[in-house]
Amino acid sequence: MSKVEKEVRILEALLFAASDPLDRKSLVAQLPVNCNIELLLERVRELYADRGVNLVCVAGRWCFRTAPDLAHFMQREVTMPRRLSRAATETLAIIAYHQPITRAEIEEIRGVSLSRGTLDLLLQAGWIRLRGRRRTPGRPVTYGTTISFLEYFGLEDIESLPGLDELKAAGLLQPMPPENIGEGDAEP
Amino acid sequence: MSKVEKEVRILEALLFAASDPLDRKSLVAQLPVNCNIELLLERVRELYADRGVNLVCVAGRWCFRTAPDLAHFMQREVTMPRRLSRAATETLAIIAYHQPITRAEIEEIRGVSLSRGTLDLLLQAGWIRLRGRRRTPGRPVTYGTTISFLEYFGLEDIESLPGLDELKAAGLLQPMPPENIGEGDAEP
Amino acid sequence: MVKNSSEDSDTLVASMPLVVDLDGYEGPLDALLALARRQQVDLTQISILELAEQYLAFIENARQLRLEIAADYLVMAAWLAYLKSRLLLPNSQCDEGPSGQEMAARLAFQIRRLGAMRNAAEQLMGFNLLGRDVFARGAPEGVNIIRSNVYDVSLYDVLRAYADNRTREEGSRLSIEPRALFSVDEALERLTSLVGRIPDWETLERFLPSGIRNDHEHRAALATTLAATLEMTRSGRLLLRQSAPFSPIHVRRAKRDSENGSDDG
Repeated sequence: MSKVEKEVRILEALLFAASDPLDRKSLVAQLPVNCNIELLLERVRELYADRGVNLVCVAGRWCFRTAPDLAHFMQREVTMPRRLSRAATETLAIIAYHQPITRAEIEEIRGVSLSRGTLDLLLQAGWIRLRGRRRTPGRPVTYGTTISFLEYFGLEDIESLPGLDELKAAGLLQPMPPENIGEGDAEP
Repeated sequence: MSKVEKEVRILEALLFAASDPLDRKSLVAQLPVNCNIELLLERVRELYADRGVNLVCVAGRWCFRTAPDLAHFMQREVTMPRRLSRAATETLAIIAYHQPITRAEIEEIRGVSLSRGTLDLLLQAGWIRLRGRRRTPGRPVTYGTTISFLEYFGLEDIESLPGLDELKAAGLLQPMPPENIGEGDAEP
Repeated sequence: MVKNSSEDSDTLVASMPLVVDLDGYEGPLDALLALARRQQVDLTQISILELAEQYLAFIENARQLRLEIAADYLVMAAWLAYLKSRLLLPNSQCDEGPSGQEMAARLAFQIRRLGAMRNAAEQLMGFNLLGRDVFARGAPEGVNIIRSNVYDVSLYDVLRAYADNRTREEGSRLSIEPRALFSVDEALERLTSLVGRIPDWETLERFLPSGIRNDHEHRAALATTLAATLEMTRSGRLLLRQSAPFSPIHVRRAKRDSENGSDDG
């Protein structure tokens, strides 16, 4: 492999891995010394001219982009995964561990009232379901987890959730020093 | 341009644009109907075999990765993952080879008890997951590796672990010596 | 650390002084593995008897150097001494339990298994690691195909959330017991009902409620009762007297002309 070909490979890798378009200066800084950056860029541009990915220069900086004529193959509604809020994650965990459980019981465990959307969101995501009604005054609805919940989290069954001792053993559950009482900050 | 060449371009673009490795199913869903996905993947693999970016299969899914021999040209400080302790790498290897495995079994193999943070760290890194429970007294939780583990180590599947067959043949992945000697408690 | 390479010859091994550095090992099994690697390159051929002797010498050496030896190292030493005796004695007494050979085989297995896992870990770390040796696309164009999961949450997150909740819970479950202290209102009520029966000077102590269990409650009751007498004195229903600082306080009904002789019951 010739020196130029080797440098072309490095240039490809650099442009591929970069999170932003790269200008000549930063490219030169990462390439072996004494390489002809103009020549290399031209080579790469030619190499990829008819490929599914092209080398383009935007605002004086270089990057790979998918070929514009393939745009309609790239289209698909993008469901960017959203982070589940802390409240929702915690609620989900409590339901998983304490099912069947009523809304009031969840609130008691969390120590705060549940905002309207939280249960809806978990129901919509298909992770929880209505289990039945508690035989107590008001006959409140109880919640539990679904099969999708098990599938999504790769659990064989609900019994596979680690118990408190196991959480402790795995280092997840840590005894909290008494100084923190009242600050509500249980982060280790 | 031939039909296959066109499809190769689309495949390049798809793999290039994706933020995660793609499985056959997702690729087929995006490509024109009636294309030979195996052939296309093989074509792209060949095309990029000597380039600065290669097509690889990790965890049964396809993606581009920079060529390993160019590692030292890449800006390391960007994403250098934190170094794992020896205990952590060893624990990870034991889980990978013996999964599903319980905490007690890991400790038996290592001959020392697992420090609190080790499993937590591996769980947090997303390399191990809870697999289920062993049907033994106490029903202990078992651990196994994740898809991220395969991706991180660039393994096609769990069968590709180095030396797996030899270890199996030597009986080293069994809980007992191959001869399966007595029930005597030779625990040190 | 015991260097474990390039020492194939038994004579060399035998003549090598044992380097004692307990910190270099992760437990006795690790130390045994290191010793075994000195003994032979091929772990399938370890002599457990020789290994036992080396280990015992190693512990003895550490003891002479007055190094602190963790209990599990000593347990292993005791076990190996026992194993050694089992291996050396003719297998005449047919007691139950595994024979010396079986115990030795099991230990050899454990050492080999740990060695194998350690090699595997080293090999794995020598792979082309993502983010260290190979890199993914730095700027994916965001076409995230077929990602049916709308939420990005892992089981770890769920467990973490639960653990955090429990941790908070354990830490904050501080039940404050209701304190059975005598309130000023109660003292006022009590004194009001008693006031008619205090024609002459009595010590304040006598008007404390019954059922006081400890000094703490006693002092609290005394304070509230005093506060109540002050209030009643202010409104002219009681008289208070104290002859010197810290001396007992005395109480007496205030004689009011209008009530004179009428309210004694």
